[in-house]
Amino acid sequence: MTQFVADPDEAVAGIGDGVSVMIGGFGTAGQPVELIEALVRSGARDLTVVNNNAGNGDVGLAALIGAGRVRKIICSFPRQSDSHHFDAKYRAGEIELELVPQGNLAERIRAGGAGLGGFFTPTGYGTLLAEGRETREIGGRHYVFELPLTADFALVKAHRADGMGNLTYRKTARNFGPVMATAARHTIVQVAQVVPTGGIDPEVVVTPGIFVDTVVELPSAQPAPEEDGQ
Amino acid sequence: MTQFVADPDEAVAGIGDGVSVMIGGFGTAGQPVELIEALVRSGARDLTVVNNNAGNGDVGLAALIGAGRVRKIICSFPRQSDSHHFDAKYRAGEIELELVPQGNLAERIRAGGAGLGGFFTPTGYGTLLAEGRETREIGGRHYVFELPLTADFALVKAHRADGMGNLTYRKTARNFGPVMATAARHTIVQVAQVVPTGGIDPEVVVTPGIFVDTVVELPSAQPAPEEDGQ
Amino acid sequence: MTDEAATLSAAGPLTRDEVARVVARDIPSGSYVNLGIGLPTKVANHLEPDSGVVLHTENGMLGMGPEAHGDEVDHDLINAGKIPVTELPGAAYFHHADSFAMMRGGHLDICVLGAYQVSAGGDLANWHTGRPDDIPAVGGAMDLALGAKQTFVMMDLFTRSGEPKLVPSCTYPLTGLACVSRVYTERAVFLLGDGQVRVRQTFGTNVADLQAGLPGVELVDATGRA
Amino acid sequence: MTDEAATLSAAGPLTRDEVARVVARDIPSGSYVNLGIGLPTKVANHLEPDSGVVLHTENGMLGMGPEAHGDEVDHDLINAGKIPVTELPGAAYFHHADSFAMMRGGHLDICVLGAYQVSAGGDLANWHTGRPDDIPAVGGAMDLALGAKQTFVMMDLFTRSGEPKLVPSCTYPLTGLACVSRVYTERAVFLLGDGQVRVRQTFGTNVADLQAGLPGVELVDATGRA
Repeated sequence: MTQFVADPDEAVAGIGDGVSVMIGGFGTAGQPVELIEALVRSGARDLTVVNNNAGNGDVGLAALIGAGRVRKIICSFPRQSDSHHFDAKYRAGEIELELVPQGNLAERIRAGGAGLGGFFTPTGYGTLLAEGRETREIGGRHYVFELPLTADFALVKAHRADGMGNLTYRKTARNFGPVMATAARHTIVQVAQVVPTGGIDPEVVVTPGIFVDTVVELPSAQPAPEEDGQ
Repeated sequence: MTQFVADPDEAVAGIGDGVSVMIGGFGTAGQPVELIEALVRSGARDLTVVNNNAGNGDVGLAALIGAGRVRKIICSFPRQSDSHHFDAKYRAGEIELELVPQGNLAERIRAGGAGLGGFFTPTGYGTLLAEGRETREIGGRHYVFELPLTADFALVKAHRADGMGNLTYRKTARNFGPVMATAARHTIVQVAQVVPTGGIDPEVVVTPGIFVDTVVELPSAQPAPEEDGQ
Repeated sequence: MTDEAATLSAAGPLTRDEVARVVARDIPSGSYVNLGIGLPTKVANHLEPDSGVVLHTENGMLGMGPEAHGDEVDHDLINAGKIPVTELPGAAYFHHADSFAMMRGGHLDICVLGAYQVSAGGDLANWHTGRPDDIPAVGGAMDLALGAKQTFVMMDLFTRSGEPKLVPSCTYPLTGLACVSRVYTERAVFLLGDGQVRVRQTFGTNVADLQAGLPGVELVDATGRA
Repeated sequence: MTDEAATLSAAGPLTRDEVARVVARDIPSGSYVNLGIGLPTKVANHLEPDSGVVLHTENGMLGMGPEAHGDEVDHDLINAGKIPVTELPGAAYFHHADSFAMMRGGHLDICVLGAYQVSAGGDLANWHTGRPDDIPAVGGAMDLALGAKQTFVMMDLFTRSGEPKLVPSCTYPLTGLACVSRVYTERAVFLLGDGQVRVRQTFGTNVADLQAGLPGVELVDATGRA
């Protein structure tokens, strides 16, 4: 059953030290900034974070990294024009980086949520990122073996939730949210609006409520804040 | 680009002898009966068919099997109360059966469409259906290796298409359609209604037009015909 | 033991509807549940309207309602047994790969299945009689068996010819290994796990008599009446 | 050779916008195309409005329109470079796993990418300089390189310091193996495949001069002017 809570601090109260947290978003689109800020306030440390990037500017994931709470990040694109918090921690040797091609990252998260033991992907074969990895030729094509990714928690930004926890998203802010929601033991979602059960057409639900543990309504959290360059 | 054709016979005209055809539907819900009937009329033979079942009653897939056009069927649940055409061909040794657990079937089709080389699944481990197959222990759990499935053609029944070939489905008739559309070299879709481009909200598209090669509008094809028992 | 349980225990073997009611009462409020075709579908009739239990059907739906009748019948809206059903408020549709990812990924709380045999170690046989003239059909059985957090089996304890269906090891082809955590029958509820078969509750019998009828399966009395 | 091609060939090395126009004209009407960040985004400016070309962006959209300005800007609607864009009629949104399944599954017709180096065999290096002090970031580069039916590279033929970027084998870390089928540069269009590097078109130069500047890469003259 999905629980509805009053504020972001209550939503993230269960996140302790040393856990793994998937965080939705591609840059700032779909990034659950208010939930991450609550996580910063909570004081949880020694976190392993899964996100496409490694923070932008000084808010959200960048602030979490800047505060020294992230031990390891699993992502595809850490280096950006405004990733100075990550850059500094990385060059100081204070954060571990696992770099995964973006499609393999998305597929590993999906595999985690789907109960698979791993899969063979053509992406990355013959590159640095596949060094030392198991490879296999299947049907004349070369593949690399990838393991599934799961996490203790997922923080996701969606658009609307109904009383059952069913979710819809908004435009390209959908990105990693739907797969991350399936791959965490506890999924925490911020939405711009909670509507009564029956208020979302069953045909257009993107994330069914079965994947949603906690919802917090944050009307002000919409739309995504502006960000710098690429 | 998606092509729009006038009738089911034109839609299936490119399907020759000896090809593989994925056919959507779970029982009769989502089964593209009119496209299959056109395929019967076309005379194509020696087909390999992928479907969840092996035909119900005397129409659609059952008729195709009854007409002796199917050399091999890959499915999860051939034996039903009204699968007499398949039963007769199977007992006569006139059709080859590859039996796949339903979730592995859906996942193999998805893997085919997603360009993966294969995956490890827990489903079927330790059973007859995994005999002689590669197995692996990953994180303390046992898995069986499954290969992707692709096909030359897919026949799918959807609800609406827009001018770009974007599709929506109706209720549980969605079933295998969306994954099969991704896994065939040529996907042929029958819909109850074609609407102008812009007539489907981009947030609710289930199958993007990139996966749709041919569309035929069949207003009378909706809803699914009644069927016998289980 | 509740008063009702005491009454059931005294009254003799349960009817199938009574077994379904026992299963239904064991499903916590708010659970996500898949009821297999056949006997387990009876459980739906005994879920309280306010239970908050959400039913999943493998063919792509959460929030499945009761069987459809009359004008409600829509052949695009069916359950795994291909019977027309209804949609409850807050339902959601999804495609087959997503539906089985949901099952395989362990997101359902409980799956209730029928069985030919269950072994003391929790192995399940429910898809194939193994007879050479049988046309095999597996459907979603193997996915369901190991997909949910807990798999309950609901079955008669003995075949019509009197053979026990709770056995030291299955002789029918397996559906899944070590996947069953509870077995609900007309004579008892068995809890499986850690290599033990614990008898939680008996109906018109006792553990000693059950033990006599289940050779090779070592029962542990957990009825609280030992 | 069209009149325009002849004019381009005579006029000297192309500007980047002219290269983008050559690429755009090679994209068949109705294609599904992903334009990588950086230089390839210029191709969009040269697609005819009635081309029917559908643009894909890795972050979950087909039917992407031009860059957004003023009131159009919506920070939930961005491209892979995280620039606000617009939505065309008939667009579709999907999640990241579906977006990359679409790419990896070979459903896009053409992907246009920038490059540090391309080898004669079609290997691509475009994600990492290999310098030890560089923070590596791969993003979707490896998925894009091998996902589309055809991968076009758009790059300058030489680095600022004059080193050729079309090479016998890449010295930068690879993005993908044998994935590039065409290379568009300011001096020529190269067709890669079957172990050959064929020169389809030159701009203000000729195959002999190109060959002199590209040591170790054996060029085949396919300009029709040989």
